[in-house]
Amino acid sequence: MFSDASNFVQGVDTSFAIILGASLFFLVGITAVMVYFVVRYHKSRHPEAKDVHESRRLEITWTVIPTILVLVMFYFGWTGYKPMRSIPDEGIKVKAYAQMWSWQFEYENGKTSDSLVVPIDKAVVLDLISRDVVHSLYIPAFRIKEDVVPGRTNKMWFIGQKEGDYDIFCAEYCGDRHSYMLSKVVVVPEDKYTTWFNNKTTTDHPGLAVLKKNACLSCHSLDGTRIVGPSFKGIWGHEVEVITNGEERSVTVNEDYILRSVYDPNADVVKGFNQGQMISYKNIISEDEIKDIIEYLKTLK
Amino acid sequence: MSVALTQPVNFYQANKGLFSWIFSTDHKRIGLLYFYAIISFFLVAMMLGFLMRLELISPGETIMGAKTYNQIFTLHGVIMIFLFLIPSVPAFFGNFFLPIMIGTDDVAFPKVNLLSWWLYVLGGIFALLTLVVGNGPADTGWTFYAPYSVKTGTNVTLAVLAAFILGFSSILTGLNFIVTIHRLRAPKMGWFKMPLFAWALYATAWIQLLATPIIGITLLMIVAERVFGLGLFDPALGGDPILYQHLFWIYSHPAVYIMVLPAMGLISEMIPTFAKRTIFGYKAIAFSSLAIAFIGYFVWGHHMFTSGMSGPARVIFSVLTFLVAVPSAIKVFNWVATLYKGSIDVKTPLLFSLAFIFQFLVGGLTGLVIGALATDIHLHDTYFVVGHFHYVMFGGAGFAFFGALHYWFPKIWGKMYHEKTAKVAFTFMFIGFNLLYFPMLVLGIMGMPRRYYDYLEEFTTLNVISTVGSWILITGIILMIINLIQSKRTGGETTRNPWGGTTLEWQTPSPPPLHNFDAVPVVPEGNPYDHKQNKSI
Amino acid sequence: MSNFVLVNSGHNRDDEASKFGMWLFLFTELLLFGGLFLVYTIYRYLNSETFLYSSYELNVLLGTVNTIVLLTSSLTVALSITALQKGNIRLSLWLITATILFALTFLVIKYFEWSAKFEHGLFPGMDHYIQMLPGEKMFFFLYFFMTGLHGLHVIIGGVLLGYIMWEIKKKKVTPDNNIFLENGGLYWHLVDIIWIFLFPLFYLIH
Amino acid sequence: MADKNKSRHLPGDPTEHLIVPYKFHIGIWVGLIVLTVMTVLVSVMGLSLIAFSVITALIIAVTKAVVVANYFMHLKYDNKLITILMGVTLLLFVVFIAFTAIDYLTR
Ligand code: HEA
Ligand code: HEA
Ligand code: HEC
Ligand code: CUA
Ligand SMILES: [Cu+2]
Repeated sequence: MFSDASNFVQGVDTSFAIILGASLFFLVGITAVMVYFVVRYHKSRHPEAKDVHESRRLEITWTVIPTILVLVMFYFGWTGYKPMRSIPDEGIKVKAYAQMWSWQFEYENGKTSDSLVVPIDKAVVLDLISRDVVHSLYIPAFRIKEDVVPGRTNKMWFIGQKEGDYDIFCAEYCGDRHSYMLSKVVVVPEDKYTTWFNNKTTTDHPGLAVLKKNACLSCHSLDGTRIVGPSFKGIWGHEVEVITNGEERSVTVNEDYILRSVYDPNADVVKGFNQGQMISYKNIISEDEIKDIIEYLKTLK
Repeated sequence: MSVALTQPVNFYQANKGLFSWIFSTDHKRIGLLYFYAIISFFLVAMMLGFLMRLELISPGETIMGAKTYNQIFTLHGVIMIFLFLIPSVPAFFGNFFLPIMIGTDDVAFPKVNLLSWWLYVLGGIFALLTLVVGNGPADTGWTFYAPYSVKTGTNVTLAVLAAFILGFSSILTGLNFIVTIHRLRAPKMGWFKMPLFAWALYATAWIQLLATPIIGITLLMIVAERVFGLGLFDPALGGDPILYQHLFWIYSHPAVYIMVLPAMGLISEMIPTFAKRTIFGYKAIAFSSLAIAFIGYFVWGHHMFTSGMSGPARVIFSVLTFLVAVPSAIKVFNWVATLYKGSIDVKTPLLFSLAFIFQFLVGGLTGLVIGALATDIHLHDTYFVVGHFHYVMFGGAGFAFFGALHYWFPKIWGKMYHEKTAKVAFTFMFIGFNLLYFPMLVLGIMGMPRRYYDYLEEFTTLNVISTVGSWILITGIILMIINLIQSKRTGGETTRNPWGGTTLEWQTPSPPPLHNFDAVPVVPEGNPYDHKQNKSI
Repeated sequence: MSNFVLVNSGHNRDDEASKFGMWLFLFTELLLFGGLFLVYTIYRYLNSETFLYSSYELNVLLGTVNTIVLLTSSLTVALSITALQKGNIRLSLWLITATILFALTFLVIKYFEWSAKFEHGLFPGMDHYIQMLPGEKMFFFLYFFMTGLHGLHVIIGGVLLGYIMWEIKKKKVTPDNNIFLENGGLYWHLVDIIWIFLFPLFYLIH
Repeated sequence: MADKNKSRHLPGDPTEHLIVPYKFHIGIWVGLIVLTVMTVLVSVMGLSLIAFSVITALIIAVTKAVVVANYFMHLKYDNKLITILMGVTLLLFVVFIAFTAIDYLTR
């Protein structure tokens, strides 16, 4: 765990070691003294207690020393943290989109990916954007974490210093599948990164690409299992029971219905599912893209 | 003004029947009503904790689905905090003992006291209603962060209303205690003759009074937001979810001191009694309570270090967080010094007190780790934080509560508990507790986030150890409960002052009579813990 | 049962304690609104222009009249305490009645203000509201929330004063034992103080 | 403290309460109305200095509140303790706003 995966590890781990060291010292010391007193002054050994009221000297000592110590701890905490705020102007800019319950990273050339691929030894600056509730992007190996708050753009940056895959967790509770909101940072050599960065072709069906890009699949499966929303398998042309304004009715899944489901998901709520989970994608997915989705859904028999 | 020589009618016998309890304005009865309610909620929430540990014994689904798990930890947190720990010590021990310890026969406003009990019940009912109506209990975590708490379909509104009502109950208790302490101390009971428990309650009461309104109004805003379907923390309206977090923690950080200060007061009572000597540094302990209460108002931002808070704000909050540790340190040092040259009688309450000191140290020191900016960035919202707060809340406040339950058991019920069984139960609890929560600290350092229903393979071993710890802990707790129930029914007789305590509650019969004393209590000269001059009692 | 009396008993009459308790309660009320003022401050900072612009929708004249009505009611309640202390029970009752009437006037004026806003569809969720800019929405949400909560306090205060009148009639509250009225008065003044701040913050930020 | 305990069993004790005369209250009321009219004028007449009018409005509001508390609520004649505690409460309130504002202002 004490590897140098990012430029922050050293600062954080140093302050950690210092605070932990002082803490252990006090924990062990105080416990030992306490146990010693209990044994030494047990009533069998020390039948007559002696009153000691107070000692100004002692009180001052154990007020002043801890005060100094905690200020030292603060200082190291502060220096370990400061570089995280000094975000460089230069660097690879990536937009990190969070939504229930997936991550999506958008690069400067428009390329999107569900994992964060970065070159080694280069500064990477993330704009953190939430599409629904508060999430938090956490990379334990890099010792960094920052909340992704709707309505504002927080920033975070790092330099990956060791090749490899590192976990990304969502650290702010965000609903049912919070613990599955995982991804990876992949630190690769510069040249590998460049090839990856410039390769924009995919073999996916265009509809599937849209679904992946917008993280629809974190709630809708393609194989019939129920996650949070209804599975996409075989829905095209089927009758579904929906609740519209509190009344039940049955509709056939067609172009109109899909469009409505994506742009105004709370208008018809599929029976047995919860309203309010799915957000409206009105300004996110274009009508053309929805056509692609529909074409793709038709293929899922 | 004659002194009754025969054993007077105690407060249980003075009135009979259900109504003589639930509409009683006697502070002792209200205290006991609180106790039974609090302990029931506690057992429910413990069961939930136990279920969570079972689920976490292995990755993937073990016994329940993700949604259920989320609802369970929310309910666990809400009950533990709002229905157990915040009222536990003040509303039970405080109600029962504060008037006796300062030598009066009731709190300043007995009817208001009854009202706050009924509000507590109402709040509890609301919390329980979330289980049965609508879409089930809230799944937001006890922090109710917007906007998730506004979006989810579960019974957040009810849960939030429950917390709101419980807040009012807490405010009224605090108000009552402040006025009681100001106005009703016995003649000669000067401020510095008060037992330290009363000091702790006094400091706590100010937090209850002045911090709780903020959470009240914040929760109302959440309700408004859910009722109108749009609201004050919604970016689409020009709002900001971060402001919710500020408001929530303005209350909820001071609230953690509502939980621990009275518990510290209990420790300050028990240690001198069993060390058979006066407390070391009476004034330092008394003033450090006030200092903790005061500085505690200004550190709330340390829960939000990763929320994108501004640099200067982080610095201010971090520095103040560290400063609030100093008065806690003063207390710990004074307690340990009190053992010096005592004549120590190792009874169960003392064991709990020593365990308190150890576990509070672990909890407090881990608090320092997350109070530092760099390390909190890494550890925020991981199991390290879960470990930290269980150490302070359960290992600290909870253990003090159990210790005091043994300490005052003879006074409250007039029977003595079985000492050997109590010690065995304590041993199980101590070992189980540390086995349960220590691994969490390590898990947090390794990076396991909290509120995780499922986790990566590499975290399995420690989770298993933790779950096994919970079984040992349960064994201890069940044993303790059985022992106490048994002792209450068939335990040995006790005297007025089985431990040789020096504070006023030991001058009255066990259990106390309706108006608390059978003779005008004698306020000791000097400080309230002077064992020498009170030998005669 | 024992036959001695503790001097300092929670069951003795203690006016000083009652008043102290009332003040403590007022502190909590102050902080309850304090939370809202905090929200107001931050949102006003984040949306300063739209707040300014929205405040023009409010009717300064009605606001001013209401401020004066509340101030006057504060006067009458203060006078009623003096009257009771001087033993002039009839005058005291009249002054409390006047206070309650002012409270009603305040509420009636508020009612007209609110209904005007309703007609313009400014209430959260109404059609005009939905088309407003984010900051404007926030302004009106806060306006309704804060004046609504304040109105609730006016109602509670009025009912409380009504109950005190009844107690005076029943001779439970007397010239010698007037702490209940004093506490009622304290509550009423607090309601007034809160309005003293609401008024400039919503109506006068031109 | 002990001395006070004794006296409070004499309700209506003339030393306990200072009865504030009617005229005095009416005078205070006139002052408050004048202040109210002043704020409205400052704001409506505008002087079109935005910051200026907000600050004056608040200063006047604070003055009014202090007057109401001191005279209508008898804070001035009451136990000093209440005034001190009121001060603590207001201090907390100010700190709550100030610390939160620091976060927003220095972002
Ligand atoms: C009883 C409850 C209680 C108590 C007493 C405390 C006490 C402290 N807490 Fe804790 N805390 C919680 C309950 C409590 N906490 C809860 C419930 C949460 C999580 C909320 C949530 O998110 O759900 C939390 C979270 C929490 C966080 C946020 C973590 C995060 O989410 O990122 C922080 C950060 O600063 C923190 C710090 C502290 C500190 C510095 C103290 C200090 O007061 C501790 C002081 C004590 C000591 C330091 C030990 C004694 C000292 C000595 C013997 C002297 C030697 C030491 C020195 C050199 C000074 N706590
Ligand atoms: C006083 C406070 C308190 C106490 C005592 C406890 C006690 C326990 N808590 Fe606590 N916990 C919290 C307060 C507390 N908790 C809070 C505030 C949270 C945060 C919630 C949130 O994130 O929103 C939390 C979160 C939390 C989590 C993290 C959940 C997550 O982030 O995913 C976990 C995980 O293991 C946990 C476990 C436990 C366990 C195993 C116990 C054990 O101590 C329980 C052991 C005891 C028993 C198992 C009961 C034994 C009794 C019986 C079996 C009944 C028998 C009946 C009779 C004899 C009549 N708790
Ligand atoms: C956070 C979870 C979530 C995400 C992400 C999500 N949905 Fe949904 N979706 C739901 C839920 C829950 C329902 C059922 C309730 C409803 O109709 O509102 C649903 C319903 C639907 C339906 C109607 C299904 C039926 O069986 O009638 C369609 C079509 C749909 N979603 C498409 C999408 C598309 C396209 C995306 C991505 C751009 C997407 N969803 C993203 C949760 C989600
Ligand atoms: Cu996203 Cu948790
Ligand atoms: Cu805190």
